[in-house]
Amino acid sequence: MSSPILSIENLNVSFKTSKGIVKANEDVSLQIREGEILGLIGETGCGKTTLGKAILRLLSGKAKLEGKIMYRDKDLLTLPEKEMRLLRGKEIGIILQNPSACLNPVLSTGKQIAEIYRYHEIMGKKEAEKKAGEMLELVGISSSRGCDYPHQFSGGMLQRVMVAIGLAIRPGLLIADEPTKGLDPDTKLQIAELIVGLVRKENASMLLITHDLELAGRLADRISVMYAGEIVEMGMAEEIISSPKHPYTLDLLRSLPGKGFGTVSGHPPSLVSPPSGCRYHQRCRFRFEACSLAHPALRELEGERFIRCLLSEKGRRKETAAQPLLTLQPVLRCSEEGIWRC
Amino acid sequence: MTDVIEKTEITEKAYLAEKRPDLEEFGKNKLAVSGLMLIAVLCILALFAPEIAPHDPFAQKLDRRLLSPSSEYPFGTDELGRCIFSRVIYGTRISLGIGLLVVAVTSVAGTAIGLTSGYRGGLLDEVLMRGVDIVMAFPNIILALLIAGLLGPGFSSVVLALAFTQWPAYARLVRGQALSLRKRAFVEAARALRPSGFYIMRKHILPNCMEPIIVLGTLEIAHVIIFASALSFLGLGIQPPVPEWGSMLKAGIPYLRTAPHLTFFPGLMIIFTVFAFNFAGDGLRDSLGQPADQEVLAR
Amino acid sequence: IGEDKEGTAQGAGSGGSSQELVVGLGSDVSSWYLDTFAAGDARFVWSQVYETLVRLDSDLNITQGLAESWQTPDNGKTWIFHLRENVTFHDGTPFDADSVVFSYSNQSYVRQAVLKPVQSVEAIDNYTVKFVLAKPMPLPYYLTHVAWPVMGPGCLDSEGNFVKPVGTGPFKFETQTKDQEIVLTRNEAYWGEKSLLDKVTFKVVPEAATRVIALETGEVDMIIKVPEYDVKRLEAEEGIQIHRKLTTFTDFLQFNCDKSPFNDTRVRQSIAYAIDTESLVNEVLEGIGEPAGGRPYSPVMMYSDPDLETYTQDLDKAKALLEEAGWKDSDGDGIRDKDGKSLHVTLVVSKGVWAARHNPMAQVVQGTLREIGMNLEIQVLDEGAINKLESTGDFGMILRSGYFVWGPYPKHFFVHHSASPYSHYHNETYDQLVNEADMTVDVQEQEELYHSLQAFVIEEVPAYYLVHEEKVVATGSSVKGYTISSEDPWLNLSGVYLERK
Amino acid sequence: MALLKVENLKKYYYSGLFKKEIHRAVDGVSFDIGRGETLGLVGKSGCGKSTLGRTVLKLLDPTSGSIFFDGQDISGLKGSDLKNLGTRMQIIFQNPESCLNPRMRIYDAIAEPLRLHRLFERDEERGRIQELIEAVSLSEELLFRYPRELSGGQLQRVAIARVLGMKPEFIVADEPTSMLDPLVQAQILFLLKKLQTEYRISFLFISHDMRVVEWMSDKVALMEGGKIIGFR
Amino acid sequence: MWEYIAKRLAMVSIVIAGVTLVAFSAMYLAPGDPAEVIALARYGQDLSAGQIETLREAEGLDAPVHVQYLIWIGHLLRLDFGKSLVTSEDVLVEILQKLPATVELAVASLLISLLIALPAGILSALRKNTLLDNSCMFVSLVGVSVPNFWLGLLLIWLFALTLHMLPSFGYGSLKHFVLPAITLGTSLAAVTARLTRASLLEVMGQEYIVAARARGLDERTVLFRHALKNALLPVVTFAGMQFGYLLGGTVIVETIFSWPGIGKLLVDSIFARDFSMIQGCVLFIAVLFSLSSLAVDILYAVLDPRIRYDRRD
Ligand SMILES: Nc1ncnc2c1ncn2[C@@H]1O[C@H](COP(=O)(O)OP(=O)(O)OP(=O)(O)O)[C@@H](O)[C@H]1O
Ligand SMILES: Nc1ncnc2c1ncn2[C@@H]1O[C@H](COP(=O)(O)OP(=O)(O)OP(=O)(O)O)[C@@H](O)[C@H]1O
Ligand SMILES: [Mg+2]
Ligand SMILES: [Mg+2]
Repeated sequence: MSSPILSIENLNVSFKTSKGIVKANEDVSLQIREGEILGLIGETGCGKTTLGKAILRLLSGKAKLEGKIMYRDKDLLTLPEKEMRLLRGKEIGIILQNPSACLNPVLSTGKQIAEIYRYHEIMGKKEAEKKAGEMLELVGISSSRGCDYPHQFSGGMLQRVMVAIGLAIRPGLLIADEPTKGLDPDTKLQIAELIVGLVRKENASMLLITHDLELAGRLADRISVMYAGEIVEMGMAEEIISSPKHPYTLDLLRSLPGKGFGTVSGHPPSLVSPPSGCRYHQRCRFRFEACSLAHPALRELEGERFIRCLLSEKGRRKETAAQPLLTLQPVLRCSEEGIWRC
Repeated sequence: MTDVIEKTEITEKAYLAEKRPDLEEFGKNKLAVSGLMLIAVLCILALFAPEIAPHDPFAQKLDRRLLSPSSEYPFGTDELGRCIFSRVIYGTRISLGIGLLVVAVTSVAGTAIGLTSGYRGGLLDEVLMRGVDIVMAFPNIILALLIAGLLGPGFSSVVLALAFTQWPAYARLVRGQALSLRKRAFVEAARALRPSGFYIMRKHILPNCMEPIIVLGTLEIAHVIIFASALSFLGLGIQPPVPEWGSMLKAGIPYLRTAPHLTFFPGLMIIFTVFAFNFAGDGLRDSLGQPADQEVLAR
Repeated sequence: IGEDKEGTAQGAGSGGSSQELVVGLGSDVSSWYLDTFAAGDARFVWSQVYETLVRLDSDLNITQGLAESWQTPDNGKTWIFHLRENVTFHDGTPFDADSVVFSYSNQSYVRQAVLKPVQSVEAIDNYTVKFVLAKPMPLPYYLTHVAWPVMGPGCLDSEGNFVKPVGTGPFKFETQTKDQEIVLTRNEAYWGEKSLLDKVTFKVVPEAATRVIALETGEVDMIIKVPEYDVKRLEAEEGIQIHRKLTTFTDFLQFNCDKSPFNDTRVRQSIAYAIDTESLVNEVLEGIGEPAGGRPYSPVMMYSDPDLETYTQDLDKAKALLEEAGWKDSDGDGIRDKDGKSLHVTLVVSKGVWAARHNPMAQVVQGTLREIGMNLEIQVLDEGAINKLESTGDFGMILRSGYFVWGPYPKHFFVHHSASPYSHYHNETYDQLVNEADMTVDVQEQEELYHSLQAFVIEEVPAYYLVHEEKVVATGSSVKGYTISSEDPWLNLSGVYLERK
Repeated sequence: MALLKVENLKKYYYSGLFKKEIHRAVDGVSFDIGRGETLGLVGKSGCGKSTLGRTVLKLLDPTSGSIFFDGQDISGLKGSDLKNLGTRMQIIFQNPESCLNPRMRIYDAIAEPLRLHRLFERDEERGRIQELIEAVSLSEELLFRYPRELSGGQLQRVAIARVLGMKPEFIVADEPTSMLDPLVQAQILFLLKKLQTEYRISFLFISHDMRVVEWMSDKVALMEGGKIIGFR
Repeated sequence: MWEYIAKRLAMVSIVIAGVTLVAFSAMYLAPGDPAEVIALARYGQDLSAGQIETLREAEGLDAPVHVQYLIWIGHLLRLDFGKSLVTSEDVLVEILQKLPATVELAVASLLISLLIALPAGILSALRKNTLLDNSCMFVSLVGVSVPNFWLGLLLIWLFALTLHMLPSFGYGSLKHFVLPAITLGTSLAAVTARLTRASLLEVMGQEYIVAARARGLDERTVLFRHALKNALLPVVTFAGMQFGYLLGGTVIVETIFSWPGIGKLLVDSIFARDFSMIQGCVLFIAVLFSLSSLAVDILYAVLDPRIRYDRRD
């Protein structure tokens, strides 16, 4: 097992708002190993983006960060801004979630890609623009559109431009925040393959934040599941997808359109005043009294499997997830058969 | 699903409290509060000038000309032996009046025109902006002469003359912002609600281009006060010996080297006023609902 | 772009021993020809280039100019001038009777204004000219003014368009850069005493404060029209010399005698008693000038009556006169009233070069008149607006700087003459006195007439005369040999030379 | 009769500062949607789906073609003529992160259409907003934040709540669940479906998830290069 | 865009017509008989009524206002600007003589103002609420509150008299530019700096700035490539307006520094009711203003590609 390239220890991120303090990440610990793809899935608003941005210290001044984020041997939270800047983009890249807001409206997309080359690899204008054009082609946009401005692009195209920017100089660690959302199946596949292909080729690592469980299951080596600011389950991708142990993961998988479209009643919890005990207890089908009282800790099970659930502590796990809900078969087949195609 | 999900309720209290955080934020902003306090001081000076001023602002004592500040004359005396302190205090009435009135009128009118022009675009934009060009291309004195000719002298013609020359600045500034803002996605989203153009301008465009308006408005006060004194020689109203800061400054110019206090104190009052309104303006801007400022990165 | 050596404050000062005088001027010369009046400071430059037939010495006595002698055979209707010989214009053409005829016969301005009574100008021989007038008048006095000098025919091209200034003066016109500078060089062929200066440069510096600083920095050697409030300070400064001399001009308050309240002589007299012209001079004008106390013209003028009894401040008398005229403070607000109308009058002050001096004067007048119960409103207006008020009669008083003053000759009395477009006073006796005085050539008679006119003005107060203006010239340390003269435009540079360190 | 009928609709973009370029984003599209029906719209990224959706709503002026809504040709209407369509046809934008006024709190953003069209009295308004945010599974604490302070998925649901508040008859849903996790997505989709049957709402449903589109739609149109190349 | 520029250039004539018409009528509405004022300026105080009437007829001042205006337009179409009513100098020649000085001063002061304002505004935005920001704010507030005439004299006093570094007046060499340009530049700079700061603060809070930082770009690149272009819109507007206004000349500064510019020429002509000169000046100023306003509008489109003028979709 290779050493971790990034290790987050007990990270707490909170925002101050007029309605109280939003605890967007609570006691998050995870590790990304050299050459590993870690999938991060979870409920919307549970703090995935926050985690991704926290690594690069891109959160607004209102955010309060505690804990440790070790990149190789540097603690990113105490690193001087100057050194941080050297890491950003070059060593740790990020594909941000909201392309329409993250692209500068007054610079042509080509320029926005080219500037990375010009800045980080110090090449001439011509050369950089040529490389930017290549990058655009790579994500399926004709390079002639490089001189167009963001407002002239479609949503999916902007998303791909963001990917192009994130991949431009092949960082050692890539944080990809929903890199394939808003893409049609073909394109999605192509982009996913592109990203993973490049990451693997460079033996880089990646934190893949996504709502697309199938994608996560297929691409990631390991998966972390977040709920309400906490990591609730973590383990090898295949295992998580095929035999989820946390009730939330289970419910998540059941809600897939192809898997029954099952919903769970109740709302995502407030991050200002999270529910007592287990944060999922109100919606959990397997809850029992203790769930509302005791806040479960993240426990390591066998085989690098972590879980934050009282059930697992009590050894009642077997009852819960007897049937694998989502096997990886169809996903793995997808590229050959193309079930993504309509 | 028997568990009671804590029913969140937007209670009356919470709602009201949240609807007014702007004021609260304003209150928390020390600068803004001090700005308001300075404005209050100015207003008090204007209202109670007769009570505050130690001397008659018009009383000349030719044997006590150009005295330096002393306990009897806190700001000294001017070239005709008048108490500068008293004149400065009385001057608050006129200078502040003109400054406030002109800035209020022009910023509102100019903003309205700029918004309309920028948001609606097309022919209307062309017409309005050519109008702005015409007004701006005018040397101010010609306009002032015109107004003097039409209205005769008086406080109102000063205000009108100044207002007429100053509004285009706001119009142009706001139009530029509006041109850009109208293409933003959130404006299109608002348009999908099919409100009137006026509504979009008021609710969506205006709040997003308040900053330059506030900056210009709060700084314009000084400009207006000084400019007002320049108009006085056209017979537009404020005539000597009426104390007015701009004119006092001007009258003190010959003594710039021998008795600098003649220009210093009226100048100080203008600066004071500008500070007051800038502080308050900054506070206003912060309470306009500023999206979280992201420029400081968290550690 | 001009020479860089003058680009700094020291530039002019380091010019070595060259005799190049730099003079700071308030306004540019916009006209060099007789068809328009040499307005503003133009006359200072004109007087270096052009000369007149008759001149005034530094004490305003009439002396020879380009004419050596003159006589009137018929008590002022015809004047014969005998011209100086061996004088040449700057372009080399000789000065003779023809050039005098050229200058005084065909010029629209001269013909229509001051010299309107001149019917014809003829050359009797090469060096004798005859002026025939419509009515008797003391023509030589009128001809002393540099605004209508003798110009060479070379001023015009063959089509009658003005090309360049050609005069007979001690300096020749060299170049002019609009609103920046005028350069004159010494006229080597000057008939009189040649100037010691090689070159005179007039720099146009409209702002008085800048002009003063330019003198202090040495960028200019000499400035004219030094503001009153700077005189004391400059006097104390090392190297700078202040030259002062009483001028022929007198500031006055002109009343609108056609309308209440100033149609009442007592009201006008009351104002005369109220205003303390002495403190005006001493306090407002920093002691520059001489209090007039109602005297219509300066002591340096011809026929100025040395025994004239002028006004001194007497507030009680002023109040009594108002009471007598029916103005009483019946409602106790401190402002007098009569027939329900309160005593409220306007004082018009012109904007422009005089404003700096007139504004405080007007305010002092305002303050004083308040003490006798008169409410004065000051209006600072431009010339056009003042004209309008004059024609509508919509004013009470106008504060004017002296005008209608040509040399020492008291033409000024025409100001209150009914025929004058600016008169707001209509009195037959006065008109008659003025006409008579102007048509008389006999010195004795004239003096008497003018003395009685002065007494009349003191008594009747068609205007209240405030201050006899004093002119102030300041020179830098290197200027030597300058004496100030009373002659308008008082910039006699003969004998001036430079001694630079 | 179809609620919405689109005939030969074209929308060209013109760009370039000094030299003109024409981009045919929608190039002759015809379809109709009945009351209570959903037309799914799928196609490759950049094929013109969003443009079509925005043009149908007249947020973009069509280059040519006609749009009939409830029997009325709205393609030529301007400004105030469209006003009464405000609550009847609506759109859920593809990019929620930039379609909310950055200076408007979430509460006001959701309340805006209600106030604008006087759908509720002021005192009912709060109750209504309460309902709306609950329906889209948002918590109350978000209401008084600015858009910047919400996560992508939360913003997307705000955009949905805002539109649903008006109870429109026709909604263009441009990838309305692209940023939601499957659990919430399912909730939202059920909600839409429920509302559709309750109020006979019609949808033009743009999505890339075939299973979602199929689940939602009565008919699916496939778009390519600005044209509809087939229905299913 | 070409189309738009052509349209705008055509529009300039409308602006000119408007400006000159109003200027013409304004001068007539202004108190005072123009013939009399002109006669006074031409002939001095010793005037006769006949002289005024002759002048009125000779200069066509007896015709009704609109006729005079049309005549003037007629001449203008033949590129005849007429002669000054006071000095009989050719209006065009006079204006062309003064224009370079005005344009030079305008450019210089605009440059100075931007040179001060942009760095000051940017720095105080970047260091918001620090000592630096506060002192920038303090200086700029003092800057706007100080009138030109005061500052101008103070600078002369300091740099010409006390330090002997610069000439106190005049036009010509580079040194002559410094004081007038600083006098004008600083008062403009104050507003521009504050605008820059406010606008930049707003932009620096945008998501794409975070995104730019995420790419590892250093603050300089983020600022100059990403933030500034977005923030410049109001600054460009204001600077454009000020430039137009400076091209109209500034009487006070021109007077203080004996700068032979168009501003003083115009004001003098106004007081002398020198119609042909006023009209000439106003016309030039209007053209210059229209051009600067066109330039600003084009700059908008360059700065923000979403703003395009020829077609509105
Ligand atoms: N600047 C902020 N101020 C206050 N709260 C914030 C801020 N930014 C994010 N939050 C809150 O923090 C929580 C986590 O947000 P985050 O963007 O990390 O969610 P996410 O997991 O990425 O969700 P999604 O999948 O919807 O993108 C959310 O509840 C959000 O409302
Ligand atoms: N304002 C514009 N100017 C020029 N071209 C534009 C403009 N807006 C969109 N386009 C182009 O029109 C085409 C269609 O865009 P549209 O947004 O409709 O695509 P879409 O089908 O919604 O794609 P996606 O699934 O990626 O959102 C794209 O090629 C886009 O680049
Ligand atoms: Mg997110
Ligand atoms: Mg789209």
